[in-house]
Amino acid sequence: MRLPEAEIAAVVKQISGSDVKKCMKCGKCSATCPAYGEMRFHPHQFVTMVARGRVDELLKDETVARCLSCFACVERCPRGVEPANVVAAIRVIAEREQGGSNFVPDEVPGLIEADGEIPQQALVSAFRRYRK
Amino acid sequence: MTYSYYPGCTLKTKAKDLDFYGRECARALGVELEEIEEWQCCGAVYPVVRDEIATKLSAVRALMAARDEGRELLTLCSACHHVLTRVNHDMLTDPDVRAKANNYLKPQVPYAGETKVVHYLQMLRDEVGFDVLAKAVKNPLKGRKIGAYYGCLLLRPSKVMAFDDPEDPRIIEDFIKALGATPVVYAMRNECCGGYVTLKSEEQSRENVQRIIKNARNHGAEELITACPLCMYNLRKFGDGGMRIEYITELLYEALGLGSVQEPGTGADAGTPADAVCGAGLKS
Amino acid sequence: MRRIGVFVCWCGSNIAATVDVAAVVADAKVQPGVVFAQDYQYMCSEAGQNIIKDAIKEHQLTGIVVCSCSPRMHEATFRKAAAAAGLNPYMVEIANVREHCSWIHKDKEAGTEKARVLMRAAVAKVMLNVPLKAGESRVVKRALVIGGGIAGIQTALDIADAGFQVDIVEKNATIGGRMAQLDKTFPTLDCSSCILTPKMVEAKASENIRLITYAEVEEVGGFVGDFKVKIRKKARFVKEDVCTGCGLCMAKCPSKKGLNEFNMGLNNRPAIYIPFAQAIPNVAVIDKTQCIKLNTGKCGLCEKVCTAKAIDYTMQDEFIEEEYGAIVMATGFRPIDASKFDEYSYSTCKDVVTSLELERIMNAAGPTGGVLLRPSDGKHPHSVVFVQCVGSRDVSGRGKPYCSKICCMYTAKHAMLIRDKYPDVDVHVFYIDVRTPGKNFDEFYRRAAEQYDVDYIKGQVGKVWEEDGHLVVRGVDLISNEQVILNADMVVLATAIEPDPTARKVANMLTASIDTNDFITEAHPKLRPVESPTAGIFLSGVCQGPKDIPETVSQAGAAASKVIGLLCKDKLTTNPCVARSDELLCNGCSCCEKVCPYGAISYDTHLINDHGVKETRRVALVNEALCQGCGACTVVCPSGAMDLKGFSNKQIMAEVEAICL
Amino acid sequence: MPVNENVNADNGSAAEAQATETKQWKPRIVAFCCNWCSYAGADLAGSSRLSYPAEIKIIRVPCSCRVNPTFILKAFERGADGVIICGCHPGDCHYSTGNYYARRRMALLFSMLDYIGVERGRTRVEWVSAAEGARFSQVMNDFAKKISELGENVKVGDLRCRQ
Amino acid sequence: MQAVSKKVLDRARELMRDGTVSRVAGWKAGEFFYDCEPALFETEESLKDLVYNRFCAANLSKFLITNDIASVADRGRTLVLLKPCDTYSFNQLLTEHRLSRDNVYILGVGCEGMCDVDRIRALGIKGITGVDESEDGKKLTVRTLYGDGEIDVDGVLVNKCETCKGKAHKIFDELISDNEEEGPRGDRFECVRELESMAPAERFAFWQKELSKCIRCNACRNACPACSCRKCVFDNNASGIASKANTDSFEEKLFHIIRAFHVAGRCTDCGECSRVCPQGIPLHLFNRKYIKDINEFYGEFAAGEEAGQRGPLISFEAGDREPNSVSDKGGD
Repeated sequence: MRLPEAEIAAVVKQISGSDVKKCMKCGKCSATCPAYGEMRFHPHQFVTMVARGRVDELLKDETVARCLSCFACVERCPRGVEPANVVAAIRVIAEREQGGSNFVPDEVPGLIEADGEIPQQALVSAFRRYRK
Repeated sequence: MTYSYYPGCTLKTKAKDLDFYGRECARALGVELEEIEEWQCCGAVYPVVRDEIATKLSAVRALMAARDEGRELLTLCSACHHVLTRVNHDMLTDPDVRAKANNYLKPQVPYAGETKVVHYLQMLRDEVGFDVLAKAVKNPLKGRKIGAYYGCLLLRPSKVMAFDDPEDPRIIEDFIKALGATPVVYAMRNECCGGYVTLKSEEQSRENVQRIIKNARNHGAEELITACPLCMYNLRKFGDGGMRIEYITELLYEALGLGSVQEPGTGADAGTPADAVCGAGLKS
Repeated sequence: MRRIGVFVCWCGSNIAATVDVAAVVADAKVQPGVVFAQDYQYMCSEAGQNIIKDAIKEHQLTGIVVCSCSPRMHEATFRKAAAAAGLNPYMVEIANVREHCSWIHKDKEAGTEKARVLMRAAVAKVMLNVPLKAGESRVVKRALVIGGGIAGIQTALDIADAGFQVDIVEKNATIGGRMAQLDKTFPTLDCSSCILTPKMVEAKASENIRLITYAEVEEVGGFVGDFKVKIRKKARFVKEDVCTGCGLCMAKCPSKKGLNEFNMGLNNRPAIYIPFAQAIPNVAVIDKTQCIKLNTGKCGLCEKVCTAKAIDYTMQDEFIEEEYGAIVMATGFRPIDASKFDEYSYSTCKDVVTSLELERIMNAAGPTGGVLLRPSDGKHPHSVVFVQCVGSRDVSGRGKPYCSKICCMYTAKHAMLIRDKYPDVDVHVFYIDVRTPGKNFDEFYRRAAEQYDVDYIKGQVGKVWEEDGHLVVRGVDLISNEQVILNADMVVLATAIEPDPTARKVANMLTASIDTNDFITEAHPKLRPVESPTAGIFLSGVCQGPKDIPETVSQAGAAASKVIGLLCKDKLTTNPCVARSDELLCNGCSCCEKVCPYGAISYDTHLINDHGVKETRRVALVNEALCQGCGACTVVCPSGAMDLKGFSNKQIMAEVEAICL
Repeated sequence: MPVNENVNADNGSAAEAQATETKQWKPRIVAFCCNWCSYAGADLAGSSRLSYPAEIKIIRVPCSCRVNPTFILKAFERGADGVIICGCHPGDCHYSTGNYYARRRMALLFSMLDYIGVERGRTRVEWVSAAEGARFSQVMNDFAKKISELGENVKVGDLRCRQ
Repeated sequence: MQAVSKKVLDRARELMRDGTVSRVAGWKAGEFFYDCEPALFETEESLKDLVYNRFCAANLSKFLITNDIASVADRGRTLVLLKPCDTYSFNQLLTEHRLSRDNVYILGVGCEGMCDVDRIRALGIKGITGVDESEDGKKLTVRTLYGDGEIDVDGVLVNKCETCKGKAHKIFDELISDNEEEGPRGDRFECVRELESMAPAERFAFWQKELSKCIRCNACRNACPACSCRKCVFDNNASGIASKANTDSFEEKLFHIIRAFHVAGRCTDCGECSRVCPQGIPLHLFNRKYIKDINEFYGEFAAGEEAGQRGPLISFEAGDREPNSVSDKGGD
């Protein structure tokens, strides 16, 4: 049984540790985001939508994986909201919910074949970030 | 001074240069790096969500190992430094994480964040001293215009990392200066290279890297240095080739007059893809 | 025999909703000593006060307890009512059953029980109260204003106008403050110095005003009506009464590398300098850190060229000691350091400037003669981007949690002035909210957007960097939901303002309370906005909180009127709750004297009759006019000779016992 | 007649149930608050409706330096389970220096109480300004929680005075 | 010590004779030779009873103020004999203006440690009639009804002398002493640390046991030179703590804690409270705790080291430690 949307939003708030109510809607997170163009929803939208309990659309969006976890939004947010943590929480919940992964070990040999220089760090990160 | 040293998996495989030259230089500077026994991969990314404990445990083990030796824990890879520092901060400040982690690991003496995690650069600045380092330089890199590329993980979030001013950092510039070269300050040095997203979207990384390299070049940089294997990968892969990219330790090795550094790809960095996966502990 | 009356206020439903007032009354009636108890909807109303007065008369009450709101609210009201009914006003105790009880508890039973206990404690205390008589103290008919900006100047002018003497202490070499640095003022766009200079001149000319510039308050003693202040007048190395302000020394001085503070360090000034053309006093000052003569003993050029013989390298700091009846804090503000926000590249790019720097660039007396030029290469800019809220409303620790209040308006002013003077320059303003509450303020901002085509973008800037000889601004437009990247020749940061760093030190000397942002706390945010809770200390201008010029001037006038009201009095009634020493118990050990912050305790050796034994003893004496009633002496006194009226050992113990019962 | 007598009647049974509960131990806590900062901070907590347990009763003193250690010992003797002293932040004392003296006295007293075996944590000093209503409430909640954890003050309570 | 003793007695007589002083505050034997108590000698003739021996532990500083000798000028100067530790108390009383320096002539008398007759008896020695000292002062020959025996001085010292602060006089007009440079003996805070290291419940039990012995005789208060109040708060109804009898367990704690707090920062650790306690309660453990805390929290401070000091409880530093750091320092 899937939880109601509002309750999932509450889980997002809880596991992200982010106080989304502190947001004053200045948009600095989105102004600073290097992955802005790659993502359908932008950091400030994540914060606002989670605050409003509207997480379903966010959970469906695959471009959430494009967040670089560069923490620039966390660093520069004047309100200490930590938008990247909200994005991360959405991604984790989406992966847990769907049971699937955006990245499977089967992909690795192909990637390495294509580019032998890929460092372990990238693979491990991708596993951690993209898998359940 | 002896440090417990945490190389991390990438430094054992793809980034052997970062590790090898780092150890050589430390020895030359009279700093002892003792690799901790049976370390495990730190996980490469810090698990931001609060309900993850298991993914923090290998970092806690490493921190605890250093604590048991009574030493500070030295890191070289930006990602490892990031993960270890943040997990340590959790252990220090978050009673919930602390209780759970100790519960899992059941150490003889519970761990509460006592270890100090030190990056190689901080060791050079605070333990060796950049002034002493400058005197140890046998082969000053005169005339070379070098840009520091910090990336994200060393600097942010600054409240936890406490590495340097997150928006106008100077530690690598001071390092470059100590080696006799001219540091080039450019605004993009703390912007993301694309990180692991490169596996999903090369385009995104290419765009980021090219913006960084353009900005560095516009400010007069002729080469870049970094402490992160993933940054190195992205910068080399998506750079235009005209910009030489090196690890901080390679530059240091050269300046200390310990020998010349081999060209990228031909040096110690070699390994099979299988090594990469196994070494990274992905089988678990 | 004590006859106590207890009065329980409902405060409408404020108390009655959580406290069963009838139960409190019933409980009061059975307390020993209580002969009368009653509740009423509003005890502070006239009808309520009449209930108290009538009961005092009818039941010959010797003391009363009012269970009501905080004593900080209505203690004075009820004391007056008691006095009107012939009861000594200090025979009144308040049980705070609103702020400390009904308002914070939801459970009525718990609330009622606590109200009972608080009532009992107050009854226990009032049983031990003794009638007190307030004393009198003098009022020195002179005021001190700390800070010579527009706030201080206006306060001083108004006080002087009422016929009282005022001293202005200004830490800089000239009065004028921040307003002197501004080019134009909103929303009228009149020239700042054109309206400020006449006030500065007036202050100089006034017979009642003494300007003590290049000086700082060093020590403050005393209390309302009778402050004793020591002022350090820093050595100027130029005789103030001799210098003619001709400026020849400035021209000849070989040490010209000092940063010109008046121009926000955008250009240089010599070691000997007059801060700006309209400075008052129009007298030079030597920067001793920069002067060659003072540092090496060589040079002395200024002395040679000075025809008035005003230079004196041997000058020392001087101290002025003066008495004042009232003190006004007008210590002003400064912009925060923009290098804390280096994502905007303030530290590394010269063309990223703060708003106050732009004021100087736009000003005819500024470093560029009033021509808008890029600081990096002196070229005309074609595009200017303004970033608002740099460090304001910031709780991350880098900035200030409050709104700096003036930035929206001055940014609109800057944008409008640039567009007016240079129509070829594109102006973009990144804003979070445009806040324009003020007469003609929103109209002003709309004019910038509508008539002057200033491009207002709702969203913040994330990063500014330099590329190919211009600046690149990456921001967000939240309305179109786009990340925007703009090229700009200049970026102007509307940095937050913060209280001047001297404010904390001065406030501590004055024992004026200060908030976590270092703004001085007012006695009441709505009803006593220009007074500090410390009697005799008044607040003028930004030291109390961010405000613009019209607001500063009105507050300055309000502070002045409070000062005048105080100085008009010949005597002040003093707090009778002061320390008292029992000479029969006193050991004469001097411990109390050492901890008294007011020097209110002295010693006398005289003949004591201790229950028939006559002895000459050294005993403590309290000067009731100086004692402020803190009670520090009572605790260090080992023998318990020293006690505090109104808060005696026995009274507090009685409260403790009533609470713990 | 108070209007809310009806409300009382309605809640009769609930109140009774609670009355039986109150038979259980409830801490007694005395808070000494200086008039200028902490008492005003308590007022602000009240006007901001920030609750803290009703077991805490405030005694107004002009300054934290007015608090004689004997008051604290007296409170314990009379059955208090915890005593907290609140004053202006160091440096902000209305009387300039009062809280500095209080700080030394209380440090020594607290150490002595510990020395004779009284549980640590039954006494506390907190600096709360007039502007810190929220902090006042927080401090009181924390202290009440601590005292509840410590339980009844059997060690120094004067049993004779308890009846 | 016998050599010093003789010189002291001679010099006292001399000073009286030549009119330098009008009286002598010293010690006099009571019923037994070891019951030496403070006494005032108004005539040269009476000085025959003046003694200075191993049993003159009493601190004469307090004696001066209880008799108001030193505050009255028109009675001429008084000679007072002060042992090194007594001079601290004298200085403290000077600081507190309880004495007039001009009215007193201080003869600093050397001391090698006072003996506790109870400890001699505890060795099983009964019927003591006198003692003689060995040349080096380390041995005592105890004469008894049943014969003589030799014992070590070290084993029978008064408690306070076991941890002597040193043999230097902090104030004097004239000195008769041959061991002025001798430093402190033992660690006076050892006993405090021992107690501190116990579990809270053990400490509580310790004090419960010790203080339950208190009979409220006020001997400690009467002997204490810092308890110099003209009227004690415990005797003063207006203080709110005037106490009754020792009816319950907390009352003594209250009394002793308040007493210790009243003298905190003023107590010179003269040890008289414990010495005079008929019940043998180690009251000095309270005072030493305060002294130890003061030293640790606010820097070394020895009350009475010199006259005119500003005590630690009437001073402060902006960076002083927070009281909670004292109570938060560990779990309970």
